[in-house]
Amino acid sequence: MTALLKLLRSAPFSARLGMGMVLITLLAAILAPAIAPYGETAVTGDVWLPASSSHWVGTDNLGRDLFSRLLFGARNTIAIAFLITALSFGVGTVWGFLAATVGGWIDQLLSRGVDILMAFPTLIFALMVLSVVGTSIPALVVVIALLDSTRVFRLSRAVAMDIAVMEYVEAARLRGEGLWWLMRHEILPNAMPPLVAEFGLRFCFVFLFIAALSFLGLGIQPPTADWGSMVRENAGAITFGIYTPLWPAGAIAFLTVGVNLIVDWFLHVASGLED
Amino acid sequence: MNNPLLEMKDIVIEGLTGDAWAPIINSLDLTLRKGEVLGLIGESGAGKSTLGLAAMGYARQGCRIASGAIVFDGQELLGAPASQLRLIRGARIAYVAQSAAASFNPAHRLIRQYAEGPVQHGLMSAAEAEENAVTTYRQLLLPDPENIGYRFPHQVSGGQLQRAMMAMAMSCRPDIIIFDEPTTALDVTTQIEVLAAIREITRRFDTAAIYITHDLAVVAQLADRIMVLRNGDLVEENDAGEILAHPREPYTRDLLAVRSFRKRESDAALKKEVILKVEGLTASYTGENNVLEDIDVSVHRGRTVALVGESGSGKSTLARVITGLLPAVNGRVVFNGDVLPAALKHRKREDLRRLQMIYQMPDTALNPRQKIRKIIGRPLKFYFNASRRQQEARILELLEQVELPADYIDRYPTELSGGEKQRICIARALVAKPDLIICDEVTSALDQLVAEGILKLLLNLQRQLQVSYLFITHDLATVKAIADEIVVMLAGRIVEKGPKKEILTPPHHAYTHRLLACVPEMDPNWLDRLLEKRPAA
Amino acid sequence: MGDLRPDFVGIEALPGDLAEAVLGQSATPETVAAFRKELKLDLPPHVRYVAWLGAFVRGDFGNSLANRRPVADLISWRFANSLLLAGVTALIAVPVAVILGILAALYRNTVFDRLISMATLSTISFPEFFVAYILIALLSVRVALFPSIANINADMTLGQKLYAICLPCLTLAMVVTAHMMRQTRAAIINILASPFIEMANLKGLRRLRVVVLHAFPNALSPVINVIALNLAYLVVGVVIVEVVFVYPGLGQLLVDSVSKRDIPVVQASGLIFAATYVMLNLLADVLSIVSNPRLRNPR
Amino acid sequence: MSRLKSLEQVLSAGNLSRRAFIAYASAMGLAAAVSPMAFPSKANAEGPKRGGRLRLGLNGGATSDTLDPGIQLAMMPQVLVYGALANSLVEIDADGRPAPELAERWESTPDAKKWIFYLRKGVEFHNGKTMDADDVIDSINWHLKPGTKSAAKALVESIVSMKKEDKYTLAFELKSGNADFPFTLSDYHLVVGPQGTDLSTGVFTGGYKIKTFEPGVRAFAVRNPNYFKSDRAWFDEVEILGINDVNARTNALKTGQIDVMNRCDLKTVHLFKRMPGIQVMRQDGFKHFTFAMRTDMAPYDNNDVRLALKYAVDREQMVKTILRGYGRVGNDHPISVANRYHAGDLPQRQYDPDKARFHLKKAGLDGATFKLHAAEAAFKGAVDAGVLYREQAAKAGITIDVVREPNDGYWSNVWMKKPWCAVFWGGRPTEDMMFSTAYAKGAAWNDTFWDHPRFNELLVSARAELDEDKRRAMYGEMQRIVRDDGGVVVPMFSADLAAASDTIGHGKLAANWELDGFRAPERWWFKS
Repeated sequence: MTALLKLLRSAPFSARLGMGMVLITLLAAILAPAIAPYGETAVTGDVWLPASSSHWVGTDNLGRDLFSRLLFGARNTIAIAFLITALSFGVGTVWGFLAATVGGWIDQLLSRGVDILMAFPTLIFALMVLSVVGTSIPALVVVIALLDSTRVFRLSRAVAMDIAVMEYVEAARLRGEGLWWLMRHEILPNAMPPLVAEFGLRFCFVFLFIAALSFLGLGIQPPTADWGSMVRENAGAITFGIYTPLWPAGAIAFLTVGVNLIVDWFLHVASGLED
Repeated sequence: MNNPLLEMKDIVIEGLTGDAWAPIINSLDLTLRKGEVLGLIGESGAGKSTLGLAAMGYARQGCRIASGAIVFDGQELLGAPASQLRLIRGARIAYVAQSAAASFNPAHRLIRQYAEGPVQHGLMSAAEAEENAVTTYRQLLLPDPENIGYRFPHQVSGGQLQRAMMAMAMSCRPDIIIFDEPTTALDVTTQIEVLAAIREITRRFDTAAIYITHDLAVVAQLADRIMVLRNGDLVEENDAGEILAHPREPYTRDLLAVRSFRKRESDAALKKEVILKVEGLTASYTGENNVLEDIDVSVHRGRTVALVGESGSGKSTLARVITGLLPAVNGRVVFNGDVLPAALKHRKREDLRRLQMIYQMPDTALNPRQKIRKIIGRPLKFYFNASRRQQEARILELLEQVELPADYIDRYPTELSGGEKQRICIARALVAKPDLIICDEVTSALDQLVAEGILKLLLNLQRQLQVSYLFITHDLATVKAIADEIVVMLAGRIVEKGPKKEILTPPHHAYTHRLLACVPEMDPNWLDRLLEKRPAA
Repeated sequence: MGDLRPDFVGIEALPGDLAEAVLGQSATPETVAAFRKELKLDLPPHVRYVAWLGAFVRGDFGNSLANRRPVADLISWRFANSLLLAGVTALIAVPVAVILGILAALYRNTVFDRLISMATLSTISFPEFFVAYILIALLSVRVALFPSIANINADMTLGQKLYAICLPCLTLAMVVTAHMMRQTRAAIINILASPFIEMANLKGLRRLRVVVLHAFPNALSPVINVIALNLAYLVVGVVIVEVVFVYPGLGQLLVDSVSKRDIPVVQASGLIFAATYVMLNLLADVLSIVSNPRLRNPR
Repeated sequence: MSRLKSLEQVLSAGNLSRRAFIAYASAMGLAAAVSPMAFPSKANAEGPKRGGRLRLGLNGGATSDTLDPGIQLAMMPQVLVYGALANSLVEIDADGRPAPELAERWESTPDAKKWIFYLRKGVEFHNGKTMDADDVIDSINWHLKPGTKSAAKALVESIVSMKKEDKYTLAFELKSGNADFPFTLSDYHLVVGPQGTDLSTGVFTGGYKIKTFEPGVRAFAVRNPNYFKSDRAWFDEVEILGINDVNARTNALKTGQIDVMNRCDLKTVHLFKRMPGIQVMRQDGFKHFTFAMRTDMAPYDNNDVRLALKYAVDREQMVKTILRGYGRVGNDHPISVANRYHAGDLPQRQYDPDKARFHLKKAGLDGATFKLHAAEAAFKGAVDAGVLYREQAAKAGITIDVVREPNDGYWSNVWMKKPWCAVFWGGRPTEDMMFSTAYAKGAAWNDTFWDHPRFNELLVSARAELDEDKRRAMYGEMQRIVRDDGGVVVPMFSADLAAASDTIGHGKLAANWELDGFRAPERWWFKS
């Protein structure tokens, strides 16, 4: 814990900035019900009002308070994207580690299977599956997580391959340790830095991906506030010189940039530790 | 003599640890005259490479030359603009790195990399430079000098590559060459060729050199003057002969005395039961070419068998076969009277416990994310199902046995030095109460003084616990120190084996002889004598 | 051929079939039955799969279920369009990304580097369709430089086509350039930590020469791989951009066919996607091998 | 396209020669975007003017589209086939009345069972053949051939026999009297093509001939010089682009890449109206949204439950929120103001929580929960409408549980299966068609499974009634019956919004289908 604090204190400006950005977003998400002036779906005024004292950043395409929607959107966007990413990492790393640790035909089977899955564009695949199972949030979470886990599989397999040849893993094998121990105690802790970094990046990808799905009508369904859908719902206004959609898009960029800044620093630190 | 070619005064170099700058080199002075070879010696962390690079006005990432003066041929290098430094680097001061394999750009042919310096410095045309390269290759006795330059680095052997790098360093005919441990990564037999090449360069072109090494015996062959460094401080500086003959400081004396100890012969006299018997072992990675051919080795209880050979001789493969990582094609391994199943997964936990292993690189042999408590405690739990309290008691006992403080129990491996890590590895092996420990080059990654400590520890433990060692090494000094019996391997076969005394006393097998002859001795004239005896290659 | 199965099974698993999907609310039981019979949807899936596979092996992609036109006709010109869009984008994006990546690595940690990395970070931080809308708003509505839809057709000359696809190209280029540039920079910086780069520096070489001639050739393999991935993405993953700009490419066809359950079209385009992906990866592997002297020149 | 606009201004001010303009415009690559308005012709400045290329950007195109008049499912082929390439015997005029097209006139027996149609003479198909009665018979039989998938099959099945009296006279005998038979023949499926040809090749009698048809993407047609109407089909060329994304359509119209778009974004239409150079066209047609209850299932078999739910919806708010004001409130029956016999005197049902509560109590279902199944596939905003309904009903103490269904398979798995669900109706141009399709006993799409003897009786007699006033009374009564007893909540009729460049001229817009009854290419023109 103290080591973590020390690490945080040694962070460069860019990383601190990133942490600040993520922290603000998280606070907004957590405190949304307390600080939002209006409800998530309450229609409170005319459509696309400019910023004013009653609507800090104006209203959206249905006359809902954009600021409140941004706060609730943070909640939904982060929660859903986090859930998806966590699930995809859960699945991807277990299979990836398994493939790397066991090797042989199991590795071949898993890798080729993932290759086939990856050869089909993710978006199309998601479209197909979602158009079958419907676009409820649980379905969205499971489908995207499983599709995304192919990429996690690749990374965790590659990382675990490097670790599995280390002598401390060999030592554990020679001791007679089982597969689960090897994966859980020998490989996982050492695979954490690249995986954590990838987690940040995939997290960003996930909510951009949800935004893309929303664009095609298969993402998070209205009236749930989610930044991607908010951009989509309001995007038509841009060409009329109304810049409302810039806010949710800005929020997405804000969080993405924040996460990326932290990830950059984290990767830097992690690579430094290896030296 | 004339003015010094290079004069470094009051140099302070700092390194970044965490977010603070800490000194690596404390106020050192260094002078180098034309044609002089200066040896910089010290253990890792002494700051010798950092000092050597500073002579070029260069500091690695995370280092900075904080203060002092570096005057080369009348020019101040410290604080000089990059363009000025660029004119000097490569052209007037050249650098030879420890690992030629890593320091050659894998994407370009050797001769292109040779020519790059002179052409970029505007000294000659590409054609001239290539012609020049061939001449230099010939002078450094590289085979096929006309064509070797047109190979890629990975197509050339380690010793040849190291010589090619020296040739490259010579390409601009520099005034100074900095050799940074140029032979450390090489086998003893190859080391000789490289040393000969350095001797050739410094003598023929009257080039000044800074020779950085941790091996006093090696530097003794080349240097006119030696500086002994320790933790960024100068310990002692004197003429080479003087240092060897009359070391003033205790530290220097320790360095000189390294590995002069011998295992007591009395132990070796007693015949004991056979713990491990390897019979007619043949092994292969691909199923076609055998890496091991018909190996027979026996290890007795409480005794040490040293397995000697150059890299690629199959010693480590033998260890893998014995441990079950690589199932043998033919032959069998008898351990404590039972034939062990060939594959690891078929072996009983009890057999695994009684056969432990220690690795060459303690860095990679310890999981950096586990505390010592877990590293040593896990086998206790795994083999003996020890409770938390039993584990703690036993770990503390072991830490004492391997001469480490008790509070290390809650440290991570990264917080330990190399030697300390190796002691943890030994503790981890011992905790299983093994009958046999396979030691795979356990000292070769360590500084000599540290290595000596490890060897002494291993010997003590053997006396106390009657554990047997199968000791794999390429270093004959180590063999001399620790072995009861010696097995010499070459290209997957056993060349010669027997009690230590027998093997080390002439007449030797030809290969054993060559190995022994190549071990540097603490004698400034050893290299000259050796080269005189050898026909020119 | 192994790649075909998942598509087929995947689509087969969709509830409802083409008849219902096409006819929608106007599907009466009678017309649906007629539709199915005509399209042989009433046969069991494995029978149809075997028949389709047989025809495919003979080079016959079959007919679209929806409008009974040959799938090959339906797909070929759209695929050509997708390739045109991807090709032009790649022509712009790859050199720009590589050059920017090299420059960013060269001037690492300078204002220039930070500026580029912030710029690329922001472009990948926005949803693609948003980037597209912004470009339309700026370059098409506000300043009438480019058309806002890229509805190219066979009657157009190449010049007209190129003009029409300016904005989609720009959108895609911005997105993929950012990815490729960041990867190129990272790969080069990774190489810059190698001992041979230190060696090159100590030989007194210029920084540009060190980065371009010493670091870059060794970073080629990851860069090639990332380019291949991005090109695959360009060809197959441009659905969103195609929708925004009404570009008649393969992605839109596939989305349409999935929603209409037009199995032969989905299978054929899925196959093309998979083949493109595999080809590009293969190409990347081959290029990686060619660019690696170790593999090119065995001992 | 402001740059182009200013260029045009320069040109019309006479500062730039026509030749120079073209050179400049094509150098900019804008040749395709040059509107014909840049070159004022000598034609009179007010009325319709011949020439130009009409570029329509339409939502509702799919790669599965065909030119087969039997399978016309999407707007793009509908506008193409019915609006540009082909004609029916009868067309619907701007006032919703049947008007002669390929038929010059018609007459019927008093029971409306036998009809004689006199065909226009000298009408030529695109392939040069002259149209006669055989072609008409063949074209109608196209929808009856074995294995047909035609959606018009049900329509033409009411015809017992077709007889060619002479080359240009055709006698129809119907199963039962149908005063609206001319309406039936105006259906967009029932276009006429040459005898013995495949009707899906696009050869018809219309004002334009097909040149290119790429389903879902683009269709291109050029003017038919031999068109039999001289005051129609004003454009030289018609290009229809499939643009399903509403923002893309909007942008394309704004930047002058298309001249007309359908289905404006309700969210931006008020901004669109303010833009110079754009006209927004509103049509109050037949399109309506319903919440259909299965009257054969509890609790919806109890009319008090139905009435309770009908009183529990605030129609005004629905129109305001879901349609953003672009629509009209419904009166729980499917007949639009655009229909001829719309019962304007029928009192509008108001939102009345008290009455709702009363009826629910009467049904003995206080505190019951009603599950309303909805998906966006039902109609745009259906889920929002459901949520809104829930809140409105809550004020009457009625609990509605909105069940969101997957879009996919909505029509096969939810509609006509679940007891209460949201439904989209495109509407029908005649009362008879609408009622017969969805309210008559046993009708295939009777999604309320409603069976009202008086209604069913009226439906048959009104159909055969040729007397206007009697018909009006009958249909009025039927609307009242559906309103008070039927299984549907009809909260709103949705208006169609299209937009066009203000260089487009048009007359009064017909309400039967979007874009002037699908006939924009035929009826509209570029203003001088």
